[in-house]
Amino acid sequence: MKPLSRRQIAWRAAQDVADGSYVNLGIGLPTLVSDFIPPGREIVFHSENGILGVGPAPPKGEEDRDLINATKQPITLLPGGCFFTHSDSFAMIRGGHLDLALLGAFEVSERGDLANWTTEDPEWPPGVGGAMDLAAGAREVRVLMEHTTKEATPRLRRRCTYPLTAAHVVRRVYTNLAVIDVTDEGLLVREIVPGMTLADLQAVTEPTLRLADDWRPLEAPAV
Amino acid sequence: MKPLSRRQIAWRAAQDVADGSYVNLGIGLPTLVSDFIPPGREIVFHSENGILGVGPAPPKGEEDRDLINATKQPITLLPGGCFFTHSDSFAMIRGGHLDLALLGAFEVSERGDLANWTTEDPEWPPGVGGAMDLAAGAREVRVLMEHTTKEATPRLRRRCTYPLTAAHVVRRVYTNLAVIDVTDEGLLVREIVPGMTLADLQAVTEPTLRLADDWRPLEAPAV
Amino acid sequence: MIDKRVRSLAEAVAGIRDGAVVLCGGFGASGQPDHLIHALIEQGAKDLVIVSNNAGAGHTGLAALLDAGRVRKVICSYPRSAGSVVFERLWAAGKVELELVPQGTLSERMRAAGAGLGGFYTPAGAGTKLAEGKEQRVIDGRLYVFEKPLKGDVALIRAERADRWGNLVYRKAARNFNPVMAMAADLTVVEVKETVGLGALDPEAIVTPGIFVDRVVEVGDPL
Amino acid sequence: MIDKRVRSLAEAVAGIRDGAVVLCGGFGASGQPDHLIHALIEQGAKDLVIVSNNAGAGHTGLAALLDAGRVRKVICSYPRSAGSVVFERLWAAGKVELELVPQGTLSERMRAAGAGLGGFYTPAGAGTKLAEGKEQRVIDGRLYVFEKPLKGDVALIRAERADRWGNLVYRKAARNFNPVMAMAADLTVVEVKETVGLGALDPEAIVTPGIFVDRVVEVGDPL
Repeated sequence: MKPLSRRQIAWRAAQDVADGSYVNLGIGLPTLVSDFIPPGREIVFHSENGILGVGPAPPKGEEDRDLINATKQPITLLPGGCFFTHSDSFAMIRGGHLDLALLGAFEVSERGDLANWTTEDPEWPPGVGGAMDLAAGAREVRVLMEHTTKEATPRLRRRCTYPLTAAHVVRRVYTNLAVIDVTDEGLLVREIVPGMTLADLQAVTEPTLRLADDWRPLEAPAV
Repeated sequence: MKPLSRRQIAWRAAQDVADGSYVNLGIGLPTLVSDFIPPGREIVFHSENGILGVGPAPPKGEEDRDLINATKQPITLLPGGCFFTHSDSFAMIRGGHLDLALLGAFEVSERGDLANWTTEDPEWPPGVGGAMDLAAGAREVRVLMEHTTKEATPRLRRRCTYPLTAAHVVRRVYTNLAVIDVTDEGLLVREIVPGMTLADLQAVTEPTLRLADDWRPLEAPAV
Repeated sequence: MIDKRVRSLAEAVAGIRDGAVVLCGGFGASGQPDHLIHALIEQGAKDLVIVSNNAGAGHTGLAALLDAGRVRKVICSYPRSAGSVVFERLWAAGKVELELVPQGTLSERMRAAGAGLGGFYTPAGAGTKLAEGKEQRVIDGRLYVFEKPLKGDVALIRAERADRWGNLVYRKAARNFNPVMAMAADLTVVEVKETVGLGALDPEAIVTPGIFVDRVVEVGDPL
Repeated sequence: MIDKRVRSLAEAVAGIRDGAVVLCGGFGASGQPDHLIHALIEQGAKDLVIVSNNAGAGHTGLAALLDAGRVRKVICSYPRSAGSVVFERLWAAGKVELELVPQGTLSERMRAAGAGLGGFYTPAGAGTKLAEGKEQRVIDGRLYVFEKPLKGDVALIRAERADRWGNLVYRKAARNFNPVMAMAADLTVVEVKETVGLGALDPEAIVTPGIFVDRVVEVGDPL
């Protein structure tokens, strides 16, 4: 059994991003997705700080402090890209203009509840950023996360243990072990890493899993 | 007794527009005001359709269909002027960013209520335009109007007979007969055309008028 | 590959259904998408609800659409214009419904729809006849009226230049309602004077990012 | 004559009082008005409420202001940044208050203040811990939370170029919160890379019209 690397999770999520779509990548793991869009697809990446048409990272030495993404990493602007204010940026987000938001998460519940803004650690201030706007406003929300915490606690929960970012919003979850859809009947496993059984996966997942009839092995190239 | 012409009413109102102020001119009579700003004052005129820095009318033959004021008359743009959307235009208006709105009116009450959007004529559709936004949002609202209707009915009323545009907003009224302030104690006559007594003016005004101690004759050059 | 350009006006207005809420840009003739409106007359949709600042003038554009009997209702701030005749006649005859909305509220209601807000409180019109039947509330000592989002099924707008991603710039004060309407409809159709190559528009001067635009048709000068 | 340029940073921040609500532009370091913030440290105002997307990084800008013990409370969406240390320390020690606001709500609350609105309903955060104690309402079948305007006593922002009327253009994604903050404060102070002659800025590409700006100081590059 070979779990996906973080870059492979991003690769897998990238395969599902449709040609011509407007996509916001949340901070952390999701920002890797833009590196793995299949050739021939034209995707317009949105950055909450007022950019459409985010391009790849610049060559070393050509970074520009005023060309950064939500994670505050250096980016470039594609031809056709543009800049706008935060008001307009969040009008796009809340107003249902983004086809897809790919977000990181602490936990996702079997109903698609998302928790990704606070662990209520008294030593560590919470940060919500644009997560609640994205979760409420994007036409579709998908999550990329490790299947469990470092302590092997499941991140897929019957009910989230951390405060919610939004209820009933996540439609699909990409983890290092599986691709799982949130359906009205609960979690449906679409893909699972080779060598792992549904029972193995269930052992590291709190809510009950079902396996899709047309499930496939979750495989990613070395990236 | 010599009433002011419409252009003279506009001239008189223009004398009170402070240097450096941001001013919106309502449709009709108020649009004449910009022609009479005393030399040396720099005023930024706002037009609700998304212009700051409205300049004088263009020479005949140089009109531009995309350079018009709220009355849809041709204008020019001064250096330093700019264009913006209706959203931003009314953010300026409602948000208290305009120092002054000079508006026309059907009626003004002794409390400063303004009626300028409908006469409830069943044959003639009402039109509110930006009047309610301007009345609610400008830091100061002053009105330019004929003292009476063509039928000699007073336009200064104890209570407006037409539906209100906004309550308690008008601070000063310029008419063809007088300059009158709306105060907490009612209407105070600041200026009155030569040859007219307070009693004469009262005869064409519904609410009780008081004469300011420092009242002056209302005189305007031939313009 | 993203290419929002369509080859004909017929293609631009295809699929607009009877009863559709159609947002029409422009302030008077400036920025009014007359090519698209005439194409809509050809297309045949009826029982339309038109949202626009004015209700047409002369016998072109919105006036022609009204004259053709296709409009059930007009939502606008100021139906009368210099040279408007058609709307007045239909309204006096009871053949078209009018919803009069203060100009800033009209713009803001569309922005709310485009920005995913559930509504807002404005001081404009509070306490007046136009607020009757609406929720009113005192906030921090001031009276406001609650206004709900106004969403279009379609927006017909005019811009000066577009690229294949649908990024738009406007000409002078022809901008007016066009950008806010672009945000606020399920289908946004733009007539432009000319289309340009991707990357030809200054990313800092793009007014309407392409994310808000669905179809672009090149038509040259206004009618 | 309108001339909003001031000659020194000291003059730019003169009169900011203890306890002031200070809106600080920028997204991380990009567009953050560090010259003005350091001038504010010199100026000495204390017990400040800072509204900004982040809470500073390293030991310059907002982090320096926090480190100097001048900040009573931070209103922001995401206090942590790569390299932020000062806020975390003060917060964990109970020495600074945090009001966490979703990023789109933060921007929209300031826009509401600048646009004269009494508040709005947003879906972002509705039903979550961040909506506790706030009015929530179902509108057209969806849950929204009521958010009130957020007005600044002062806005400190950074732009690229300004003219003497205070018209502003920004550089790339350094625009971010700066334009909305410019609208939302009683006193808006701008540091710019350079000032240009009146009329030198393209009237169709001005992002912040001068009506929103009170003082402009030329400072060259960011710190």
